[in-house]
Amino acid sequence: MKSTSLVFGVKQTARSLRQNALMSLASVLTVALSLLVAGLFGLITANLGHIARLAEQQVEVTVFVHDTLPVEAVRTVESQLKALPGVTQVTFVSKDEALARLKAVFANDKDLLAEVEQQNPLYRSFEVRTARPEQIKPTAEAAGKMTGVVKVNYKQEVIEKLFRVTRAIRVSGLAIMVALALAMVMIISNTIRITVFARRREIAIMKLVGATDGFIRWPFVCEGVFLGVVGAGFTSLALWSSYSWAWSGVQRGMPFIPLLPKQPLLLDLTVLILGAGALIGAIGSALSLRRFLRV
Amino acid sequence: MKSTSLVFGVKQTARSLRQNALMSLASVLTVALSLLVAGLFGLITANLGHIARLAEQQVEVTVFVHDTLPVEAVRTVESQLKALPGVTQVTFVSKDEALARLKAVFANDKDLLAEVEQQNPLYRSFEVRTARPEQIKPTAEAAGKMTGVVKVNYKQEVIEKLFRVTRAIRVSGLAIMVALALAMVMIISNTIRITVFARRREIAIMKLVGATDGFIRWPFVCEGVFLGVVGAGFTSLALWSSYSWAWSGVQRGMPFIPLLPKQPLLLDLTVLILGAGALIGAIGSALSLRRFLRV
Amino acid sequence: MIELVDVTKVYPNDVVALKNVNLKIDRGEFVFVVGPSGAGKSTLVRLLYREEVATRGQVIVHGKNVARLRRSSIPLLRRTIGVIFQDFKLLPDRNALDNVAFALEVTEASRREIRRRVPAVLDLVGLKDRARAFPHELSGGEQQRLAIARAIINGPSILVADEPTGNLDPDTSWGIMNLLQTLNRNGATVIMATHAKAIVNAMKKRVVAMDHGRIIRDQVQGVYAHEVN
Amino acid sequence: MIELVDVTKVYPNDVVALKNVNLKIDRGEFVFVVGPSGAGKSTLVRLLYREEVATRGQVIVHGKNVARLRRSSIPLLRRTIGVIFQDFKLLPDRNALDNVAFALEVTEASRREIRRRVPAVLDLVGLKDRARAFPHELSGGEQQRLAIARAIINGPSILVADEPTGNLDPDTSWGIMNLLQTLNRNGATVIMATHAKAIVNAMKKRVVAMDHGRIIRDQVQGVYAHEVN
Ligand SMILES: Nc1ncnc2c1ncn2[C@@H]1O[C@H](COP(=O)(O)OP(=O)(O)OP(=O)(O)O)[C@@H](O)[C@H]1O
Ligand SMILES: Nc1ncnc2c1ncn2[C@@H]1O[C@H](COP(=O)(O)OP(=O)(O)OP(=O)(O)O)[C@@H](O)[C@H]1O
Ligand SMILES: [Mg+2]
Ligand SMILES: [Mg+2]
Repeated sequence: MKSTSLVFGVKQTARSLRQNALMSLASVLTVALSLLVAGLFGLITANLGHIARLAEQQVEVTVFVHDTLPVEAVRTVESQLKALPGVTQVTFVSKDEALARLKAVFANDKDLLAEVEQQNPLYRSFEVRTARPEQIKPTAEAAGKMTGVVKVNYKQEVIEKLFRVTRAIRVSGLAIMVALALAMVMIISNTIRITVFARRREIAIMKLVGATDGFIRWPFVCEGVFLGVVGAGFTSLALWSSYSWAWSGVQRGMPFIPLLPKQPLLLDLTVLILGAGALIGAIGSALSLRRFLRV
Repeated sequence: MKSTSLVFGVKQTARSLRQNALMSLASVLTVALSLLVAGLFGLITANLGHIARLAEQQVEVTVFVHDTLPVEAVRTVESQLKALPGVTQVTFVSKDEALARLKAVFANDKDLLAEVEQQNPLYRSFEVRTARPEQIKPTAEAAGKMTGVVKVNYKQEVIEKLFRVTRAIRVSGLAIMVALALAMVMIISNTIRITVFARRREIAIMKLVGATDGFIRWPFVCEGVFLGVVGAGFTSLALWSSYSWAWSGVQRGMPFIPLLPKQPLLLDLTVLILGAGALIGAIGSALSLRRFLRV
Repeated sequence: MIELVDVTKVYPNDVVALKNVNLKIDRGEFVFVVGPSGAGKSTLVRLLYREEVATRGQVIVHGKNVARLRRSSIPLLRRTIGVIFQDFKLLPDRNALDNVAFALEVTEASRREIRRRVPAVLDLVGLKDRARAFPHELSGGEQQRLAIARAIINGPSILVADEPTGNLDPDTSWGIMNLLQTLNRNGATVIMATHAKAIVNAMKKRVVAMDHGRIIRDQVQGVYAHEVN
Repeated sequence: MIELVDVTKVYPNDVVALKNVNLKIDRGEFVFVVGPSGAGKSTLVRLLYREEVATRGQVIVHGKNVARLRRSSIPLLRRTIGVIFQDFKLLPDRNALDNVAFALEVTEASRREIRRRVPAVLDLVGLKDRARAFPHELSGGEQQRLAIARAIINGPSILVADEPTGNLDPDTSWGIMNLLQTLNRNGATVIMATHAKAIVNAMKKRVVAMDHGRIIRDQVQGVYAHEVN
């Protein structure tokens, strides 16, 4: 491609955008809105996934050790626990600390607490966390067989509920994201198809005057990329500001909900969206053109 | 409008759809996808709202009564509680039942339980539910002042967290829904605008031959309604089957998640979507035409 | 019937297409408008059916100033004026039959009426065989004849023909001219912008000659040009 | 240079536009193609630059069967053939200058070349003043001249003109004819479909007369028609 046709391509893109301002605007808007919807749900899915992961990581096995077990043996249990596959964190809870926690939970139940406080019936324990939720059960079983361990606690039912819910969130979130992304790609390429269709006579004329397919395609692809990128730009701005807004809102009002930090999330998403916009614009234009180039 | 132009309108719509098959298909697809996205998130928002409402209704005030209070006095407390504004449910919990519940919670903590069981330290209580979560606090305060009441429990912090979360879900769900609906209306009307733009020369010719605005508008509006309704039809089918699928999936795998029953939800949504499709199609066409009718 | 009073037309890009034009055409006249390319012939006729509006001056048709017409009355004006556009202006997504029928449909004619008259008019311009063809499937001359058919289907009281024989061979051209003359004899006012010297010279009708937006000659039983050679 | 061997063209809707046409045109000839509306003149010339492909028979241009050309070679063929389309086929979103420049741009001519030649050609057809106007802002004749300018800008070795004077007044028509003749003298083969009897008769060039898809007369130094009257 010689420089003339490059210059021509750019000039032609600019002209076409100007001449078809209304159509261009409509297309940009459609692209922007479509990407916005997809991006928004990308953010939501990412955060739900994050929350689900954190929730899963909260799940722990509590390993109680006998009151009579000497400190060295307790140490042994600790190192055995740490050696188990998948174990990421082992925290020791002393008798006093266990009591303090109980107090916190039953803060209103003074009578019960008074009773318990007289002679602390609570065991020393280890709270064990694993990398992946599936490792909870084997860890609990292994811990149960260690010497000095009285009993092992883990809320099987709750864990399973939690797993099922988080898995459902992940799967459906991803499914919705994919469906949405597909839908949006289709909407954008539909829009491009319609704009190309509206100019099929022009395309035919160009071919009759001796233009090659590539020569005609080039400005259209430029235009597609331009529309895609401008749309994506608007989208990124909107996502950036709305996520920042939601993020500080949640930080202030509901600090217990752990949202993903703004960066690198937003940066990644912006790159993704700009790329998607450009790509859909380019490919959409090129594909839509094909049938009208057969002149 | 005479019958000729009615017949003409329908004929013209059919012709236009046939002649611009590609464009029509693209438009229908865009409408369908847009409505699908909006509808899907309508379903999700409705269910999240439903779950939030149920969660809020789970919140209760526990009113403990003195062990020494005679049964008749307990009855009086019960009827006083029932008479409080907003109270929907009052359940009596006997000493034995309270113990049974404690056992369930501390199932693994045999030592503690044995101790408690020797002399049941638990009070008789009433579990009181209110119609709206804001009524929890006044109810608790009123109950505290009743004779024979030892203390009143309600998890202030949890409740407030819950409220904040459910409110956030409701507000953001609704906001996303509205934004989405707007975005989709814009996408659809953009699509229509582009298709009308593509035929602006035809419209000008019609006017020059002596057609009135109404005469030209009518087939376009018909076409818009047709595109809208067909797109909405596809959408409804897709929503209907995907919700049914998700619903039975959840029923089977996660029965603890309370989803809204399929009917009348889906029926309402279908009516809404068909209406929206037709309306956007009609209004979109009519508005898009305006500037091209000035010939 | 038609009167232009001191009409000037300046297009948005500052092209002065008509300069102080005065013209009066009576009911039932047959007028040729001639002049070199770009003289303002098409602009002149476009004012009559209000495709364009005069920048200055008045255009009076059927006794009314067309610039002052209410928006809703413009279609009514246009239905009384059959126009053969220089560039045909056929509807690309309708076949020949429907293109002609359209001009009747807009007047809310009955379907019987439409079924009766459309084929008759197509026959008149020699397109009976091509009734189902779309404009892009027609030859240049066939498109032109289709445009003519559409213009006359309504029995308009004014017929504006902008270069109606540009794509027609002499024989077909004369056929069309006879048709226009018949319509004229039946009462229609005919205004025809044309370059067809042979036709103008042979017909001996009123000739309005234009150049650079001015009327430079208005002659009863005129000729295409006063030849120098 | 150009040869049609037993060419038949049937359009998709079963219209037989050409029936067993045989024609040979040598390099540098000037040929008029005449005949009534719908005779097949435009179809004939459309085969040359492969807007249409013959249903049967061979169309040979520059020694090659155009039906057999690879897809990528078609643009190269078209660049050697300047076409004045009967319906102009101007690009509606480009002004006059850009419409002409486009035909040079597709050949990847240098920008200097474009800036030099385009205004010159516009001047040649008398459109220097209207260079910035869009097609819809041009009169019918101006559009036609713009189409002519675009066709000749490349210095094509074959010039196909389909009714190039249909919207032009006699003076301008003769100007264009002189232009075509000059190009012809400089080596271009000119094939012109036309109804302009006066021009055909005056030029005394080869005339190919068609009717109903057949060549009914092929005459060196011919006339528009053998008049009966
Ligand atoms: N694309 C097409 N599809 C179907 N039929 C066509 C098509 N193009 C032309 N025809 C038909 O083929 C015949 C020859 O058409 P052509 O355009 O070659 O005529 P022509 O000699 O150029 O006439 P004119 O002088 O009116 O331009 C006509 O009857 C026309 O209706
Ligand atoms: N829409 C427009 N915008 C701007 N200028 C225009 C427009 N239409 C016509 N013109 C210019 O006005 C002048 C008169 O044009 P008009 O179409 O009336 O000429 P004409 O006499 O019909 O010519 P022809 O015989 O070539 O059709 C021309 O110079 C033309 O370029
Ligand atoms: Mg004109
Ligand atoms: Mg032709």
